[in-house]
Amino acid sequence: MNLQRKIQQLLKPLIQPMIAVMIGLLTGALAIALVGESIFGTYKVMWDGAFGNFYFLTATLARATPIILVGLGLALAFRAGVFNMGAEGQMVLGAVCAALAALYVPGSGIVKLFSAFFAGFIAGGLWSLLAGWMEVKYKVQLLISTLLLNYVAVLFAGYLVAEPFQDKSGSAALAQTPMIDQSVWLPKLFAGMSVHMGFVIAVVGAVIFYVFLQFTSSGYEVRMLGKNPFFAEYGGINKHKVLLFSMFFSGGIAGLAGTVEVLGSQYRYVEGALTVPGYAWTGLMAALLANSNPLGTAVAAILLAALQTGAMGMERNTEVPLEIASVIQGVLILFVTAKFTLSWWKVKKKAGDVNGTV
Amino acid sequence: MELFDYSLFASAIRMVSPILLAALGGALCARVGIFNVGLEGLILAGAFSAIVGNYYSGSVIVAVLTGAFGGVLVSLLFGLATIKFKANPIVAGIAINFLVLGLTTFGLRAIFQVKGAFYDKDMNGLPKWDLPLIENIPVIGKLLYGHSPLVYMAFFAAILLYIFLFKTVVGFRILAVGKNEAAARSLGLKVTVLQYGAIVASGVLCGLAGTQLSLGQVTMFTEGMTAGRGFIALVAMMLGGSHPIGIIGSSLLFGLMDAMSIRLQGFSMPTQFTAMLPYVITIIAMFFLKDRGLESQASGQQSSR
Amino acid sequence: MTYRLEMKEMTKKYGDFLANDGISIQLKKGEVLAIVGENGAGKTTLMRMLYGLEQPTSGEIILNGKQAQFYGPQDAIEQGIGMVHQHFMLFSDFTVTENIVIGHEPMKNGFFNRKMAAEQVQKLSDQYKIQVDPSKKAGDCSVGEQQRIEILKVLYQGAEIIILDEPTAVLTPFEVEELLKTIRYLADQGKSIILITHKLPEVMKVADHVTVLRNGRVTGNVRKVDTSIDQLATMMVGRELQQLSERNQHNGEPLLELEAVSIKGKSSKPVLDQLSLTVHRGEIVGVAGVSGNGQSELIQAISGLISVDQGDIRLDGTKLMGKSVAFRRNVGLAHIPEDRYLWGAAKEATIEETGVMGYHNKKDFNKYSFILKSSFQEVVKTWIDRFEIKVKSLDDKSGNLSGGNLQKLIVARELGFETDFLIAAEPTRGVDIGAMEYIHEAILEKRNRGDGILLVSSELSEILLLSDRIAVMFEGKIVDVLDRQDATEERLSVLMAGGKEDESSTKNTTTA
Amino acid sequence: GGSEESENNSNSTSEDKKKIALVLPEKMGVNPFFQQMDEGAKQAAEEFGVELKTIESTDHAAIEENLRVAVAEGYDLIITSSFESEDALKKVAAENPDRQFAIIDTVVDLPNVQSVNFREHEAAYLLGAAAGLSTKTDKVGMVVAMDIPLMKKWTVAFEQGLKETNPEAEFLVNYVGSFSDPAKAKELALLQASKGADFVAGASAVGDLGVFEAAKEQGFFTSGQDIDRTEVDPEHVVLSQLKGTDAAAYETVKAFANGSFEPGVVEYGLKEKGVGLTYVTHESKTPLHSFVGQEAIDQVKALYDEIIAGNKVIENPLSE
Ligand SMILES: Nc1ncnc2c1ncn2[C@@H]1O[C@H](COP(=O)(O)OP(=O)(O)OP(=O)(O)O)[C@@H](O)[C@H]1O
Ligand SMILES: Nc1ncnc2c1ncn2[C@@H]1O[C@H](COP(=O)(O)OP(=O)(O)OP(=O)(O)O)[C@@H](O)[C@H]1O
Ligand SMILES: [Mg+2]
Ligand SMILES: [Mg+2]
Repeated sequence: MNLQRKIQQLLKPLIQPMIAVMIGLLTGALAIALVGESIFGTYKVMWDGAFGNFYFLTATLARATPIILVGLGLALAFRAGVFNMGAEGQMVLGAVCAALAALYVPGSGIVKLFSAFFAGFIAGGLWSLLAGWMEVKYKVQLLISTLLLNYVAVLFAGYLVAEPFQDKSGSAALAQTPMIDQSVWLPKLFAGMSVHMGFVIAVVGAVIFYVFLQFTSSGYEVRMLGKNPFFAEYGGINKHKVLLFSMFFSGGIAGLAGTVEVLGSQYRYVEGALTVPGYAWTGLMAALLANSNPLGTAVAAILLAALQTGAMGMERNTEVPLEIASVIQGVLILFVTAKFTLSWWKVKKKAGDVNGTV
Repeated sequence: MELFDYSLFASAIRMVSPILLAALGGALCARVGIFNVGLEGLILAGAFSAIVGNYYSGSVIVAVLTGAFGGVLVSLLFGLATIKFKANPIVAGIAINFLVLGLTTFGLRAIFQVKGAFYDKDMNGLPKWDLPLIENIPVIGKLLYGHSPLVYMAFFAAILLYIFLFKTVVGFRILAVGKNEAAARSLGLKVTVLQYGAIVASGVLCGLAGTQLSLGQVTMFTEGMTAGRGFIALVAMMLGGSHPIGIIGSSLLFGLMDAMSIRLQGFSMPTQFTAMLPYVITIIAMFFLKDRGLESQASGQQSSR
Repeated sequence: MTYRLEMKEMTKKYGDFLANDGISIQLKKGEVLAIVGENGAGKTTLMRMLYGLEQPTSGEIILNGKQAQFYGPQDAIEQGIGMVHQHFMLFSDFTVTENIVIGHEPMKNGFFNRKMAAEQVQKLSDQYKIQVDPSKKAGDCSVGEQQRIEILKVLYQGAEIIILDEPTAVLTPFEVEELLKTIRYLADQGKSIILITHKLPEVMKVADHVTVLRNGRVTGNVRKVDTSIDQLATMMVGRELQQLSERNQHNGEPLLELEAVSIKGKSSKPVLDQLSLTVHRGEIVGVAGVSGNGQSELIQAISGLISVDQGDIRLDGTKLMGKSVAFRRNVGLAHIPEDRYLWGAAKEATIEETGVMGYHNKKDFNKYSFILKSSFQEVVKTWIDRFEIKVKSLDDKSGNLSGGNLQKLIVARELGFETDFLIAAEPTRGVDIGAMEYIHEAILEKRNRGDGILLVSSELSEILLLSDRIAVMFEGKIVDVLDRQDATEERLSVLMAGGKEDESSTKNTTTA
Repeated sequence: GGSEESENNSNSTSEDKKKIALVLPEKMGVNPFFQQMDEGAKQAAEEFGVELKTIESTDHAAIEENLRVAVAEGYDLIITSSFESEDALKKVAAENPDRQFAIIDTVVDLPNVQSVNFREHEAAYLLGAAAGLSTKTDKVGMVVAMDIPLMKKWTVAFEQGLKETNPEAEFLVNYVGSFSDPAKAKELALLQASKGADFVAGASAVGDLGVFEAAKEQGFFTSGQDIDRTEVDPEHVVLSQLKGTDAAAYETVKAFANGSFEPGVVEYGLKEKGVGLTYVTHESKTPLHSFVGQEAIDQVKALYDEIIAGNKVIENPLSE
């Protein structure tokens, strides 16, 4: 009885996402069938594209890296009860400042590397703090201001790399900074694979964040502020301080997402390279899917990245159009937080109870 | 200086109408307690289905209907996920954006056998209405003259929505649902029905917004042609406090700034800075409108927990 | 005569937990049935089934001789059942009228006829002698007024059976009187009323029948005229109640000192107006007053939750003005908040998390800024034992605790700080008499140890029972401070209503 | 890891047809430029009996990924395109020196890469010249996708051509801020028309359709990009600046199939007929509109002759 309950409890949170995955896959199957391709084969290709062998696995992890970090940053803000929608701007500013620091701070590679991390974190953090400060001081709603500040940040970063800091070497056609010296690059984890040190940073970050949130007193303050700000204030928690702190670190971590992309993958800031893939939105989804649990966010981020790399595999190897992947992804995510179990599971449980008593 | 002229304002009115329509749709959702970040997707669905309707029927009226219908279909999906299955509205909204982008691109391929954009020079766009009386109004006559019917419809819809929400019984109940869902339920109000109703209506409004985009402003469909307008609508909605009249104000502010930023491009300022103008001005405006739209924020915050 | 309502053998299971276990009640036309019982006895659950908010696991509901089933509140409403919830279900942005007519709005062509609605509400208000201001916003109404709105709403819906779940928990004595009168009046008009309450004197005043619940079962079903408070109490808690322990004599030093504290409000009248007050060691100072006269602000000003415009606040000689909440707590202030759900806990947090608030930075529970979970859990367990708090597990959500048990947890937490000074605001609101006993005893014990306590309560009996001195607040001022032996309910009531005992004479002299 | 797999694959490919991968840096849909490239490559693949797989990249990070996978999957030649792919190709090509690569529309200087470069600025110069000769209001506009350095190849050379043929002419430029926003592009064109421009060149990718619509509505004239767009609306789209990405892709595939593929830079300018202007360098099915007129075309042709003869050099605005 007790064991059964334990197992039920363990399985319960999995049921909903599984149903969502089923619905997503069924919709996809329908679309694939419409195009006249083999459903099973296509899904196999998708799976292979995401996890098929070590190479694809690392590619998935590489793609997950910025998503994890963005997700973690947002999760921190959500935990503190503020809805930070500004990850994109924070990430972009972090990226561009990290790139500039890596390029122009004098000194050895290691000095540049640290300054780049510092710059990326601070830039993202301050940008986010600005929204927090406007909220605390002037009651300017954070949800709107962060959304708006994204545009400003992206445009400003675009200006920096289109005008004063543009790469004038080579073909000089893109809005991008010059390439960063090799000594500042984050090392790849495996030769010839795209996953880099940033992934380790992200995972370690998730663990640290988890420990911080769950076991430290500051983490406790953040959580209580998110759960009931009045209770937090009553208990002696400095509401504004914790909020600003959370926003600063939230943006800072998003800034790190940009930083590791620059230092580990692109080796320069390229306009659009961080915004077009929608890392910020995917990170937002990861955080929400995991209910802002840091470890869950990391897992969700990897799964979302896998969906994307899987879709790329599908695009390469089948005639199924790429859009099908975004349809599958859309349907899947649409229902992934759905509470299907609410009625279905209950009915089942009742039936089980009756059986038990008879 | 030639920064301000009639064409500036006329252009602002044209460009603002899809945003206004969508923001009204978003406001309806917010009013029943559902924060809808899927506006972008809803508009895109409307834009695409309007083109499909137009292409097959050759009739603009049918196109408007199919445009609205496209918005409704997608909004029902959104409603199903958020109301029936209690999915997190923000996640569901983002999903809707992805989904519609994929579906419409796929649809371009499947229906029109093209990639990227569908354009047919024989396709008729929405007519421009030369309303006879309006032209004669001094000063603003010129601004209001010669727009597509959906432009007038957008402003009309705002006023209609205002009357609906604040003067009718159903509107009153919708407000009640948004303010305190638990209380509304305990009163025996048909909360779910009202929520679906609001979502469907928001689907219609966003569908029309899309129609105005694909058949009013231009006559074509291109992949991702909403280009972020859904998010601007979201901001306009929040800034306007989910109040129809407030939304007219916030949309117009945004449209005007956008139109102005285009004109400023000529004035030897980097275009990135001129393009920032609407966003910066909106942020500044928020300092004066602090308390607006708290409800929509609250709904957003709730879903984060 | 047949019963208007019968509930037979009602059972409700939450998982394996039996919230209601074969409960039966009967109710006639024009009758008031009181249901009493400890926190978590299953009163609310029973009523939720009657109102269609919960489906019974088994049992039947018979309405006017016919079996009835409710799938939702609208079914219940249609059949003439109305419920005034323990936590009001009001739309604070809507007017009183709108709140009352919602769901049955008068309309013309689909348009909401607000004018007619206001007239109808006024008529109803006159008919049942329930005073409200139809055009006011519900959020601006006092608690008592909000309650009247709820009752009018139910009447407007045409209810014949009216459920009132702990309606008096949040009312002032005067308002309670009014409500009881209203209940009686409604019963005389032929309405049937189910009243859930923890306050036995009210039961004795207004009920015809009493049903007592304990642990989900009926432990007593008596006519009012056949019973007494003591008997009811025994049926409720399953044991005799004890006398409060002796109060020892203490003439302590001044501990909390307020001097001319003022807070400007949004309106023209200040919220706190040159308020001065001293609490000594070994003393309970009760603050009586009709709610809304600045008590909340007084508490918040002392604990640092709102800023004070003028004046001086000292705790044991330390200036508190402009200091943070954390500072004040460290100097020696503990605080049982007046609203346990708003200030005192986070519903979504676990019991442990709710308990650890304020301790998380204390050095016994914090090492290298990590919270020492195990040592803290030890402490919480002692609280749970001492106050007999019913919890399933420390990881359960605080929101799942019954109100009484949550209150005990909060009281235990605040007493656990062992501070010299305690603010106890509405310490027993909505709490059953068994729990109330514990809390009162604990507060008195703290006093006897030589600590100072500021007791703010809308319950005059509580003030009279516990306080050494009683300060009466009116419109942001302390109008008088009475010693324990001088205070009577009548004298306090007059002061609370704004009248000075010698008001007429002073007035005369000034005008003369 | 990648090299191991390529070994596995190389024995299987030796007996098969040659395999070519075309890795596009973006999704094809948004840009006719890539559609054409795809078509050209496909056509050559069919004609010369090689296997061709087109891979679209969803975003910037996907480019490198796709290139690496193409290497791993044993494609004999991997063609990619555009500045966006430069970084990725540099990395991947350097790591796989035994593999052949080609990049269209930019230059990557590596021993195993063939670069196909376009001199669009030459065509833009001609278009500007034609505009300068045709305008009646002495006001000419251009609606540009984004204010990024790349677009200078269009704007600067166009202005040069315009000013050289018509020093009086005023040049209006506006930026859409997106490659796929026809509604905004249309507004910009309308704005330029309201300021008196009678010719507005479209250089906003998908947005050009919006420019064409504005022209139709307000009755001014416009031009398209890459392929002959005059067919869309012969009354208003009077010129088109051409860019033969199809030819470039076709030639690259053909050379590889015939074994004549060589690393290094292949230039496509006016001279090579890789870029051009309708009526001047290439025939058009639509008759020449009177707004431009044969006289103007003849004058532009003269400029064209000068350029191909090497007497006149149009600077690439990007190489300062
Ligand atoms: N939805 C639920 N799920 C699980 N247990 C529940 C639920 N609702 C009530 N209970 C449990 O049922 C028991 C009875 O609760 P109920 O609210 O009826 O008590 P009550 O008599 O109204 O208490 P109080 O005096 O505090 O208002 C409590 O122990 C409570 O924990
Ligand atoms: N999910 C749940 N699991 C367990 N118990 C629950 C749950 N939801 C509600 N309850 C219980 O349901 C009861 C009804 O809630 P209600 O808000 O009426 O509390 P209450 O105890 O009556 O509050 P108060 O004492 O403050 O008046 C509470 O006793 C609470 O313990
Ligand atoms: Mg109860
Ligand atoms: Mg209770």
